[in-house]
Amino acid sequence: MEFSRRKLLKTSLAASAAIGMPHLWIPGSSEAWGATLKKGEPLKVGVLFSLTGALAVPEEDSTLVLQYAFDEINKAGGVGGVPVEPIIVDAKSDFSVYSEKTKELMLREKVIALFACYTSASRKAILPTVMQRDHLLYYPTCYEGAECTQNAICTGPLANQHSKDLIPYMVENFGKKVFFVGSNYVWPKESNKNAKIWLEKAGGELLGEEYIPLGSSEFGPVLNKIRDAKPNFIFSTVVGASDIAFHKQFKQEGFKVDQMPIASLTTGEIETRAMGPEFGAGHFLSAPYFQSLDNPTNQKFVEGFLKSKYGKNGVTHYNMEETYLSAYVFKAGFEKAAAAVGFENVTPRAIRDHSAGVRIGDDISPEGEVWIDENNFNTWLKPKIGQCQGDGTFKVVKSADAQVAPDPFSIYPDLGVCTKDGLKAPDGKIRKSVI
Amino acid sequence: MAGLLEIHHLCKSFDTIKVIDDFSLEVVEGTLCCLVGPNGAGKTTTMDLITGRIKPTSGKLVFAGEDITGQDEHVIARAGIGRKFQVPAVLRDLTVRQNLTVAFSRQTNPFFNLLRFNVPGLKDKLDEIATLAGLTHRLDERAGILSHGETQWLEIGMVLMQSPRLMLMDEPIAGMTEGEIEKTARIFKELRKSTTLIVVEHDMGFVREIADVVTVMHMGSLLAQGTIQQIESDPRVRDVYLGEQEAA
Amino acid sequence: MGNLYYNKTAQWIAYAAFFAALAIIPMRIDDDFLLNQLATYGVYGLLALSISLCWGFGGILNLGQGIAFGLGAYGMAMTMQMQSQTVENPIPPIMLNNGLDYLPYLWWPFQNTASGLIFALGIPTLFCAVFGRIMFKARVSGAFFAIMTLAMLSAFYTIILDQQAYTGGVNGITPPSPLRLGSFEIDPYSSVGYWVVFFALLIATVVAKLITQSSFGLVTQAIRDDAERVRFLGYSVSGYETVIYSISGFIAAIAGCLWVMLVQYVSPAQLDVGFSISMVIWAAIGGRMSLIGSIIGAFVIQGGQSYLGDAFLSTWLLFLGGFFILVVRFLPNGLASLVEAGLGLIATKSKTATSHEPNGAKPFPAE
Amino acid sequence: MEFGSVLNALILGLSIASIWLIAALGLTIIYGAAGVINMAHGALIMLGAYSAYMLQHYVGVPYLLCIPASFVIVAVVGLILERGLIQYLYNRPLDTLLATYGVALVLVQGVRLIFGSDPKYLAVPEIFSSSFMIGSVSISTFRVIVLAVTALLVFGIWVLFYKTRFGVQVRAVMQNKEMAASFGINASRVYMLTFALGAGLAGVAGSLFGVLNIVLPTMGDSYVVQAFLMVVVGGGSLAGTIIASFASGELQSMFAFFTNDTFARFLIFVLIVVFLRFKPQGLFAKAGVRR
Repeated sequence: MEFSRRKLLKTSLAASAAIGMPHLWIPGSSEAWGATLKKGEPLKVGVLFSLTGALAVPEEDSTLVLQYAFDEINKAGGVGGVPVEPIIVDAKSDFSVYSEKTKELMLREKVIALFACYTSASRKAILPTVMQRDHLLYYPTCYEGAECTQNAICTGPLANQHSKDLIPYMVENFGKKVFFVGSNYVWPKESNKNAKIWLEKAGGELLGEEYIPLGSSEFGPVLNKIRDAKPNFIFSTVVGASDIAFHKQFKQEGFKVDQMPIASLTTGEIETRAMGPEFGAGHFLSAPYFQSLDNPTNQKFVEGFLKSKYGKNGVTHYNMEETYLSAYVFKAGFEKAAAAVGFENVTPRAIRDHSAGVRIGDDISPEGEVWIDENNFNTWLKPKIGQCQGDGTFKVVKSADAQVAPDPFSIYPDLGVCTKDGLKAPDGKIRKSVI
Repeated sequence: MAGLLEIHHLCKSFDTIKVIDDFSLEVVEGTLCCLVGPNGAGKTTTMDLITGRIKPTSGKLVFAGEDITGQDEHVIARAGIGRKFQVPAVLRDLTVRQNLTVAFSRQTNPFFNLLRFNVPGLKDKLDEIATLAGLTHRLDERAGILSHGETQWLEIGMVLMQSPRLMLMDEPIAGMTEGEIEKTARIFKELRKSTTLIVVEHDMGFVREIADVVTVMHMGSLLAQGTIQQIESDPRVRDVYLGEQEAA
Repeated sequence: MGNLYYNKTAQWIAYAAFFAALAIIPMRIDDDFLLNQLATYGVYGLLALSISLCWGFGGILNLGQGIAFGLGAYGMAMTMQMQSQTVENPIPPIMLNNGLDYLPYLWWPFQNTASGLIFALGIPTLFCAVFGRIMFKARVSGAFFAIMTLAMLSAFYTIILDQQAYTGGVNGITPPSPLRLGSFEIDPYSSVGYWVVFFALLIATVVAKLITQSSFGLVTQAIRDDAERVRFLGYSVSGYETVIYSISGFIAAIAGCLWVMLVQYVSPAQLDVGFSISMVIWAAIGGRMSLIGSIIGAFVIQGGQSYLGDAFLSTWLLFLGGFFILVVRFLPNGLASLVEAGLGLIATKSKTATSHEPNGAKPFPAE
Repeated sequence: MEFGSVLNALILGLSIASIWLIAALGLTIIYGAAGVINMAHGALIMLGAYSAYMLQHYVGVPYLLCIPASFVIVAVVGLILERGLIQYLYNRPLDTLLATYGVALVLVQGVRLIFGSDPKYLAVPEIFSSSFMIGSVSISTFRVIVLAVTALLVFGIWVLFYKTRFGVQVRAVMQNKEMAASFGINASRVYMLTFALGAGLAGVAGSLFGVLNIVLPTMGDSYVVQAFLMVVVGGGSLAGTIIASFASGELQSMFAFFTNDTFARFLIFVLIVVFLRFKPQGLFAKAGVRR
């Protein structure tokens, strides 16, 4: 039951004929994008994040850092010799607006690529449209994986990379017993499945696993359960406002950070600033990037960004850095595609296909060298562990020795392996567009 | 012959206060029964109990041989009891025509009415009642703007549209002019030939003119029952009634 | 001659003109995005229509219409998801990702497109019938009922979010390919999708309009006016309320199905309190007593959100909130009452000497 | 299962109940006295938190003084709201519901424009972010403070409504507006003050919630529906709301103890709907209005 353009065209025509309306335009797959590039005209890319509403907190930073990145790229000569023109749209924290604006950017603005989304839910909302138009989404955030599309490139850590070092580190330094707390949705649950694998390898013991409704701010019941279980540390995948409430109530309920620290995949510089550093200090975070990373590229990035007109929020954090990288991944992929098929013939899909193996060296990437996986188009990167200090910055206590491979189906080996053409099942069959 | 409406030992308490206390009454078909009594005697509460608006604490209500005790309002209305309220209750946002049309409730099933546009017999009945109520020229006005007397007439008209076997009229002539009262009396006498009425009224002149039977209530119980002459000569009624009126 | 606003023929002509205008658009405009966008507005129009029917005509303020919409949308998404599962690969990814290696009973009806659609429309309608029956029988009405619908909405939102293996949790369900009906495939980015929505809206509007003009419609308006009185006329008020609430829910369920057909996506956000209240805002601003006014309200507000929103960006919500307050305060019957007043003015000016009283208050029929 | 854990859960339930109750107090008063469904209540809670934040951040007022200051500031906002809008809508209950929702939109968006959408925090003395032990039970200091403030407010309201002249007037207006007016009670003034009082209580709730979790423009949203359910279950009376909050808080804590938080919430919603099926007028209903 493969999706067939030809059949689609026929049936749509038949349907419209039945209704008696003559006007119809259906794209074939080669012209799905529906535009051609002209040398000399700026490259339009869509930048779709929430600037208002509940998601604006992380996503406004993403928009700002992308603008900064494209300015930087344009100053250095642009992409493939032409400047990039980011078209910035506000998704208003509303999933149906994400969907609507994606269509607008793709169908009307004819952008060549889309940089969008922070939450998985919004990504899921726009992916059908992106896939249908054979378009290209840059998704610059950590996520759970278990997707194999031919239309997305992700620059954040996957669940299998994220906690690989964190769990053994915590077990080694604080003890074997751990309690998992997460927000009640897909990403925390998937992350915890991965974490359990690392926990088993490290010889740790899982005492309990609790999920809190998204947006909930009542952690009393969970903290009581933790108190009874007496773990050595807490592994947290609580997100957003709940995360802040969690850290505050952790301290208010009398938990001591040196006796039972929280090892988190989310609590970064913005969260710490929002809760007040006294609630964040001492806890741990695993991320590929911290503002305090000590290398020349990062110093240049932090100083350059904070001084620029986009640096008003006064912080750089892991999600911003991953977003920053995505602009350079786009540049590299586009230029490779243009070299291969000619500038005029570049399509979103061509960029994606030529992005396989693209490397961003440590002269550009603040977190150190990364590259795009040739099969699943996620990113090879080095997760690092930081401990929050009294001033809200993070001190790196451990950094992976080598880049960790992304594997979106690491915990579902039965489903297959993600290849560049689709998900290859153990029986050899390949399915496209698995989301 | 059994009465159309039989009330057996009806009691109703609110919290600990007995509002209706062992009240029994039988209304014979084709008669006009006037329910009188001083304020607070429980007349309107009795109406509420008959029409199902409030449920009795104990006792039994039988209408046309059917036990209607504790039934919902609409079930009792469908059984054939129509009611006019003390404070005229018409549908103020709808037109007079719509008020009368809604009251023509032969078919009450929502599904049956869903896509029904022509109601057989409605037009004739509506013309007849509108003429009777003197509202022919007001049919397309909003009921909310009618004068008090017109509103009374509209509500009486609505009860007539229902063609009930028993009509309960709570103070039908309040706020009417002399002429209107005469007209009302005339119509009630006409109605008595074909239907049964219970009328709650203070105006003894009006009662004298229309009543076949007069029932006097006091403190939630039956005090006396009989023809107007019997009642007017009953010393207990005089005590209660006149005493009350003097006190007020 | 009276106010044209109350003239039934004039009303039908206005409806015809509105739909003729909607029908011309795809013949004149070659813009996939605009068609898809207008189709989405059409779905919102359906929702506003359902609110208008229930609230404007039945007097039942429903702040939880997202339940019917969302359940319909989930049903459709499940149907579309199952269409893309094959014999070798019978289980949707969301279940596999949540450790379910079999298809739960909840999903069984959606394996077949026809039964899937029946369930997608039937379950929300049944929910409305049962919930409505319980509430209306207990004579919960007015603001209390509104709050209860909110509570119910929150309950559904919570449970859908929680039951991740069955519903996809917060990520929702993302069917990878468009809806197929037999051998037809409905491409949401073409005029086909637009026409499907167009006809759904047309049929729903005509049926709703007929209902408001029927005996049933008259009784519901009487109930809105004074439910207590109507009981004594022999009508089961709770019965009527349940029926109109269920019809309204059915229309919202259709809207939910069409929405998923257009966007290939559903998530608990469709059961968010804010979305359900915005449906009420469309109807309130357009004019809850006017079916077409409500539909236009949805078009105008959503259009404003899309096109003015970016220009004003952050002031848009401020503006919308302020505008909404003004409408509620000064125009309780919405923008439609401006049309009513305007036509009334014309009628007074060209007044032939009829027997109407000077300043005679207007009658208050269906619209 | 240990006895200590259950005891902990019970004590926590009391704390959750006090949070629910303080969120619902203002609503109860406004709904009980004026019959207004105030959908802007969540936004007023949010305003309370922002008032405290503003005073602390820009003026340097110590946290404990921010609480009464929030009461005053939000009460003034409530007063303006009542005079400018609500007073015209008293006989249209559904419209007040909608209009106040519009007010909520405006307030939330206005705050967002002024303060931005990034979260703020309220700094509190170190002692508030600690806990103490009684036997085997650990108790958070701040939760005790919330409980104490709630108890204080309930007592204050009780005194105000049952022991003062104003209270008599409010109750008279609640019973019968026309009759009260004929005794020379200025109903309009009573409504105005009641509304301001209710708004001020939301302000206090906000200044406390800002410490428990986070100060955000949307922070009040999640409290509105929950608080309303308390009012509805309680039948609009103070005692009703107290009992409803207590029961829900304990149930929430116990359900969460035995199952999980999400399911606990769902159960509470369903129980409330079932409860209202059998007692549609709530716990302590006023007698129905008779024609």
